[in-house]
Amino acid sequence: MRTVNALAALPLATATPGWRDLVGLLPELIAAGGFLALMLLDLVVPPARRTWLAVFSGAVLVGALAVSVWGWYDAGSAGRSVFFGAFAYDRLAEFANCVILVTTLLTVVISPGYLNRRRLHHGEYYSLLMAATVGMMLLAGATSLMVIFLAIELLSISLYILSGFSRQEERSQEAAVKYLLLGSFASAFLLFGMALVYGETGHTQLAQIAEAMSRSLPVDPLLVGGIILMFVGLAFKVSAAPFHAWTPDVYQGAPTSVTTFMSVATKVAAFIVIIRLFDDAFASYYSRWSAVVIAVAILSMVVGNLAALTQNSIKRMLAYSGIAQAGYILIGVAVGVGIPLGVQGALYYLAAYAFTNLGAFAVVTVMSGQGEDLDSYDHLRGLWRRRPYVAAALAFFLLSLAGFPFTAGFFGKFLVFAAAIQAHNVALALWGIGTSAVSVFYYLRVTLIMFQRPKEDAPAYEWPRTGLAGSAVLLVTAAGTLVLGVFVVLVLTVATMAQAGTLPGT
Amino acid sequence: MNASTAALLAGLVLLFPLAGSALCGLIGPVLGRRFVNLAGTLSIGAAFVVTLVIFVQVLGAASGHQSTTATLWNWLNLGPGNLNVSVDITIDQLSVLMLLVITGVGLLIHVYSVGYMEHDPGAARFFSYMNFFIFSMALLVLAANMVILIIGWAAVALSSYLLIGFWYERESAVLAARKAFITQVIGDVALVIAAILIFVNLSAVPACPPNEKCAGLPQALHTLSLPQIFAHASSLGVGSPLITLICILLAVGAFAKSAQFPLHTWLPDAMEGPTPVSALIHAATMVTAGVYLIARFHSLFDLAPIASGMVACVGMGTAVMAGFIALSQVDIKRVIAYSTMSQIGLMIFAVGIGAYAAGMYQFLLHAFFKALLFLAAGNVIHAVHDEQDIREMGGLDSRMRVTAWCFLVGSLALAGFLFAGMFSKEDLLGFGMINGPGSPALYIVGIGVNVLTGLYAFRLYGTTFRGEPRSEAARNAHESKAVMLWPVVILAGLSALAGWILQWPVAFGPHLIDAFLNPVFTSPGSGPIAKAPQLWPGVLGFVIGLTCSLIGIAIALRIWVRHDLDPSRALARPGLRLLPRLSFNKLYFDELYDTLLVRPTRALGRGLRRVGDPVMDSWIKGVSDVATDFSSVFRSVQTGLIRDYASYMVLFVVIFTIGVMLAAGLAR
Amino acid sequence: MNGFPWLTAILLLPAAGALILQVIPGKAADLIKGVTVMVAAAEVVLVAIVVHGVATTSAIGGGPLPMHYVEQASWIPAIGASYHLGVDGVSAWILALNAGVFLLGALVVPRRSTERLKLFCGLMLLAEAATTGVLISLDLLLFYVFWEGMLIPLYFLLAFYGNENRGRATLKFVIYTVAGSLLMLLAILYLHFQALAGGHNTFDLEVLLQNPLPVQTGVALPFTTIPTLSPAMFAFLAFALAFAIKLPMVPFHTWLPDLYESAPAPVLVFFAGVVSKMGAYGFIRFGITLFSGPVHQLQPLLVALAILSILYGAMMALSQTDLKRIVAYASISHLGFIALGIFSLDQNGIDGAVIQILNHGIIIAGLFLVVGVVEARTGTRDIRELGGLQKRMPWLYVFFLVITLGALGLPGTNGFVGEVTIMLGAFQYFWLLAVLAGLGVLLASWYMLRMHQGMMHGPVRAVTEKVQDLRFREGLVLAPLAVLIVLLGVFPHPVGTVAAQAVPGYVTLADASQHPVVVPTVAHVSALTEVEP
Amino acid sequence: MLSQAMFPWLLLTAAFLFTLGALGVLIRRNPLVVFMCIELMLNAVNLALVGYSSYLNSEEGQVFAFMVIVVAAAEVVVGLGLLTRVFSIGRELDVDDLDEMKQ
Repeated sequence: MRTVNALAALPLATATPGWRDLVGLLPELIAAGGFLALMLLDLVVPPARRTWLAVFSGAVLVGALAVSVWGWYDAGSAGRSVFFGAFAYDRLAEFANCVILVTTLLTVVISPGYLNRRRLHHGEYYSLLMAATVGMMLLAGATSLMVIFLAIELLSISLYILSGFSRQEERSQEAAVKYLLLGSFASAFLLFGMALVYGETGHTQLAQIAEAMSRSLPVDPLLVGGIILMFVGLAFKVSAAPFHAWTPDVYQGAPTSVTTFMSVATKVAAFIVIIRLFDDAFASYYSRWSAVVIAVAILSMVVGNLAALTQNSIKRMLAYSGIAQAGYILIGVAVGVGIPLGVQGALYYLAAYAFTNLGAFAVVTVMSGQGEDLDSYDHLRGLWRRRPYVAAALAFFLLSLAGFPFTAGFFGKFLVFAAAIQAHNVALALWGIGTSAVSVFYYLRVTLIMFQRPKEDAPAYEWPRTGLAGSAVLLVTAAGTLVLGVFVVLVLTVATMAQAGTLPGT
Repeated sequence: MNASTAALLAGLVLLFPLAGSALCGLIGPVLGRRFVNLAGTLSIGAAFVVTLVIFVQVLGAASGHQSTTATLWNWLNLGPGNLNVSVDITIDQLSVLMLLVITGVGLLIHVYSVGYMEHDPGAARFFSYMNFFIFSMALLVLAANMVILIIGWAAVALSSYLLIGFWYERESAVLAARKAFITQVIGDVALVIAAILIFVNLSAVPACPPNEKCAGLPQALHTLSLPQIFAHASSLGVGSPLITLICILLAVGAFAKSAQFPLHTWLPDAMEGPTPVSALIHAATMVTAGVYLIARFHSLFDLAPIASGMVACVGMGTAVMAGFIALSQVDIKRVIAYSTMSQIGLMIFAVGIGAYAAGMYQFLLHAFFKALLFLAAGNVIHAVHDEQDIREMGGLDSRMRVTAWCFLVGSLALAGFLFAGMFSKEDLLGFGMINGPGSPALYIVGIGVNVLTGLYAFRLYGTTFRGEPRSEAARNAHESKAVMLWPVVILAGLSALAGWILQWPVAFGPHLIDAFLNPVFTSPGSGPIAKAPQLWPGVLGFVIGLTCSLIGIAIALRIWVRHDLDPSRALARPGLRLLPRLSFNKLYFDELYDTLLVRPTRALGRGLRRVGDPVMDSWIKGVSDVATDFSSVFRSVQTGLIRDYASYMVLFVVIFTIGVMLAAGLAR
Repeated sequence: MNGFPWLTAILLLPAAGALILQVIPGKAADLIKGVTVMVAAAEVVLVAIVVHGVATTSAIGGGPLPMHYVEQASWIPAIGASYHLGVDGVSAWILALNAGVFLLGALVVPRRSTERLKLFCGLMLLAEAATTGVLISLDLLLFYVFWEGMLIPLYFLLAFYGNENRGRATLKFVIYTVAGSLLMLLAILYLHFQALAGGHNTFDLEVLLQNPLPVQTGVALPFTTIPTLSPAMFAFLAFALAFAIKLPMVPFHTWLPDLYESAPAPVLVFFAGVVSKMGAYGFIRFGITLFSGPVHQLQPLLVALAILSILYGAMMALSQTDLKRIVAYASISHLGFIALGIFSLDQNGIDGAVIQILNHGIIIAGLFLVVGVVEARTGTRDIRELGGLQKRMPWLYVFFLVITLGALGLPGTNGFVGEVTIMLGAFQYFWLLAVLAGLGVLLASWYMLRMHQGMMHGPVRAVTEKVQDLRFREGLVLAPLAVLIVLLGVFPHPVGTVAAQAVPGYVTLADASQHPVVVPTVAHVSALTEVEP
Repeated sequence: MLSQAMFPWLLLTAAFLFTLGALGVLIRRNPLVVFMCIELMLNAVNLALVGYSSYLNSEEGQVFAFMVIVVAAAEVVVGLGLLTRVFSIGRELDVDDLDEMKQ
């Protein structure tokens, strides 16, 4: 305790923030500005012209994306810490920004059509989406417990509202409440963990926390407890078992476009911060938390894949598969300390997962018609005959989720398994192997159903026309999945650089 | 002659029948019967002519240069120390003698077939198969590499299979064909394994005698070329277990082909084929390939006395057995088939005791009179409208004189009186007196075989041709037409005269065939392995053998022609009562094999089908069941209730915290 | 050689063809099939050029396995995976088989009756591209990508176009293959990190062969040695499982008969002719070269399984009544021969295996084509209902006879060449094997004749009453097979020499005596515990 | 300025309150009460934060606590909005009613 106290005396708030600090936050600032602008525009734009909002937010996102790309080079391999160590301006953050912004952009592109069909086209949709995006970007860059907390709450609250966005639908409301109550419950745990970590190290900046941790042997029980509680809170956000229970219900209940967005973007942001915390800041306590992370990883793979095995709702199935994917990414995290390949693999997996899962949900969104969302497997019967290319795309995404070669998913799995082997943790890899062998069935089953004829008794589901926006999104995601599956070197290099330049960098 | 000429001539001998086969088979059905008849017979005629040329060449060649080996093309080269096979052919006295019979007798039988198959819609197919047989038989006798020999060996089996099952709509024919083929495959496998043994063990330096230090280790040859094998045969050891095993395997191959015990049961069924087939393949040529094989590999058998002794015993045993069975068969062709088996048994006995030339001599003459008998039988069958049961015949001699006379000549030749059989059989029995295991034990048995031969030969002749017709068909039977008669007559002439001609210069001495072939069979340095009997013992043996044949003939005539001797009472005695039934049922070999081999295999197959796969992929069902169970468990905890979800979180937070704390405590 | 990337060309041509198909309107069935056949034919030409090059030019590369037409480019430098292609005497003829059989498969695609023909042909072409990739990639990761990728088009072909009971069959197939190959992925990673520890960050086969795995001495017993469960052993077992399932060897074969029974004819021809050979190829190219130590320790087990496959397959073929199942089990039996040749680890044996891979591909394709024709004519595959076809279909009889003789390994047909060479190799490892293999040959002639005669001979039955003989196109497909069966039977020289120029390298690699032998230590034991799940 | 002796007790109090809130979430069925329990948990955290900050005499804890309070308020606003909409007229307040989606 004494040593920690001494640390507390470090001079912090002497300087004032300067332009260089703001540059570090530029993408986030742009997005935030867009968020405010959207709220104002919503008041002036006539209801019939709501698509303009989509166009506007798309423009904002593109701008932010451009700045993030520029920031990738500007931050350089070392990166730098801004706002007195509260926020990281490094390649990891910019990498995350890019993925998140692309995700949001694609979601925005498919939203108008969907929302119009479902009669949900309200202006605040876009502003909320933008707010959530800002939260995620902040989360990706946060290096201070406070910022982490703020960012998480920002994105969570926006998502609570979005998931309840369909006011008429019972399910949507139920999803919102579940997400709200459980979400705030989880953030309470996260918060308590933060309090303990802060208290035991005397700091809220990761750099100093890491320093303080590395000072002593990993023996402080309260600190260990804090770390575990923080992990629980974040594991909830990435919907890793056993903190996954909300996922299927919320994914199923929320409007599909929202599900598309949160199933991908949230995971990316939360995983980035998990990597920052555990593979970097808390590295010296590895011997304590690794067991928990490994356990959660295995649980997620097993529960997710096996529960998905007997699903008959495509949205729930994808939710469970998302849980399983979180497990695979956690393999990379679990062995990530001292084995760069672990973190690189996790990052690669995140990018791959972003494209693949986004594509899969995009298909569901684009194919959701006037009446109810496309959900039951029976809605997919005969899709391959009526919409061959959409069906082929969905099949492709499912193969990628199953981890077949020539798709992004294969190399995601490959890299994390490689990391596990390199860490001499063959058991973990074997769990991954076994569960992905199981997963093959329910993914392939869907492809088969798409080729079957619709049942005589049940009326065939009315699929809407794909439309320009929809096909564009499917094309982009499919192309991304393919590129990540063949020209691995591109993204792998990016991931390597991002991993190399992580702040606080202990 | 030089290698290129040999290659050319041999190539022609092979090419003509092959071309004939292709022509008949592919365009024959289109161009019609005349074309088929011409192409089918002319091709063999051409081959025969070429063979004559070869024969002249060989006769003209200086002694010691009669054998020529040539390479046609490379078959397989897997690099030094591994399998290297080229398509080699050897022309020497032995192969040329075989070729003469194959193409010569073959030609006659083809001519005969023109008439015999006149009304059969499948004539084109028939001639195609027959020509293919001539080709494969020629390949078999010409082969100078063991692999090529095996190829010919199998090709012969194939054509035999095709011809036995020629009338493929008859279930019996189909089954007989399958039986014959599978029996042949047994022989093939035996040969292949023998070849492998030779390939692995043959070496340039003679192998060391056991427990003795050698200067230079034998350097392996890794070859299957026959001249090489024969040249270095001694490296396989003299009388060693190895060479004995090799020779036994070779003998198994020979037995399968030559229908020797215990692989003999296919031959009688093979009579399902058209009669010319029986004459050519299952009497004259193919079934004697076993004899050829052993004669060809004499330089190995010379080194393996045990194996040769076994061969001799099996040969003689088969001769007796077949003769015994032949006594009571009622199908005219089957009787002849068993007699073939018996006669070949004698040949096998001859080569078994090392009297190779004698064996080939018997082969030559047997080819004549057995083809004669079959063709004559074919005439008879034609005359009585495809009736083959001799009990439905009788009294045919007045109705078809020429055939009857020819058949009589054939029967005499078979029984060994006056004509062909007399010379060859007495010759090889003469060798038997002083050679072979436990001589003269087998010789005495051989004498008995003479009696048997006389008996069944003239039982057949008597019941078929003499007495009164016993059926409508037999009553108004009439002589066949010329094209089916001339070959028979020619063969009758050959059977009658060949022996006298070949024996002419030297009575009771070595005959011409002996002189012609001995260079082949004298392993370099030593003389022929089997000693010929001295003059007077030879004469004595000759007389004894002849009398035995005569006794047999006489008894047969009394029983089945003059009917003044009734064996039934003699056979009614308790000790002998079993004999007729055994003979009639072919000693129950088919039933035995059926119960011992065929049924158990089938049963095993059915059992495996029921058990094997289901057990082996039961685990899949297990896995999927377990997975589904877990799946339902995980879904059932997904109650949809917020409070449950929250409690899971709390529960696992507690578990993880306590767990880590405990782990940390233990780590302390 | 001469700079042109031939292998890339033969790899990309089918894939490009699949793309071209996408621009054709789905209605133009003739055009779609025409393009497919054209691409397949072009592929055959290219492969022919490559094989000729392999036969005539001398191999380059000083590695243990000299290769031809080598192409190398960096792929994933971070983990040392490279785009490394090459072909040698072993893969050359399998490559030719691949292209040739695929052409046949493309020719027999039922143009009218196939729904979504475009999809079908596209998937077929993708499947060919994948198999080609498997055969030419020299980088383990690249190989694995193609190996696993091969499943995708095949799965869709089988799952979409199979007959009514395809569901279970394809499921079984996927269970088996995915489970097997995923384990192989772990083994590949093990090799990678083993090399990384040795200072090579690579998946390259040639580099991996340079520093072989340490071999641990087994516990010696009379007749055999109990293998030590070293990590290398586990890695080999993973590879072996993947290959043994694809081959398939008993007892990993149970997916095959069901799958063959439900598969559509063109897929079946390609699958039985080529895909099942990939396992054998994998054993030769990777199994015995990378893991010589484990292979030698497990050799008794492996040859025993091979013999089991031969005899078990034969007995099952003898007791089936469905033509497709008979052929399926016959194929299991024949593939047992190939496995026997490989595991004899003798040059004759491996040469024979390579030759037999080619020959069996030809024969089995022919058999399934015949079965397809007969089923299409008579509407049944039950041998008990068939008979007397020789009378109605003389031309089919001619071709089928030749194919049957090849299948039962009659000397003079191509089936004999491989079998006798394999028996020679097996004999040199242990004499009894040759005898048992001979028993297999005997049974083969039994069940093949049972099938052949059952279909062709006997009186004409109800179902065969009014069937037409082969149409010209069908004859055009079957004739080349029959000709090849005879031609390769009397003149196997070209195949043999090309194979023989490469095989010695494999034999020396498989010779364990070259590799360092380590006595098990604590380190190994710990490594062992790590490997266990 | 907090004395050494008292601090552990304070921490224990915070933990106690936190557990109390968590148990409330698990036990109570009225969504509003559940929400209040969550607020209780957050305030327990605030207590811990403030205690630590005064114990370590670093300001960060107190700043953190302020933020928590603000965020909690925001959460309440959104949450109550949602709850009122879900449990609109004619439905009694029971979180266990929300189980349409399960398994």
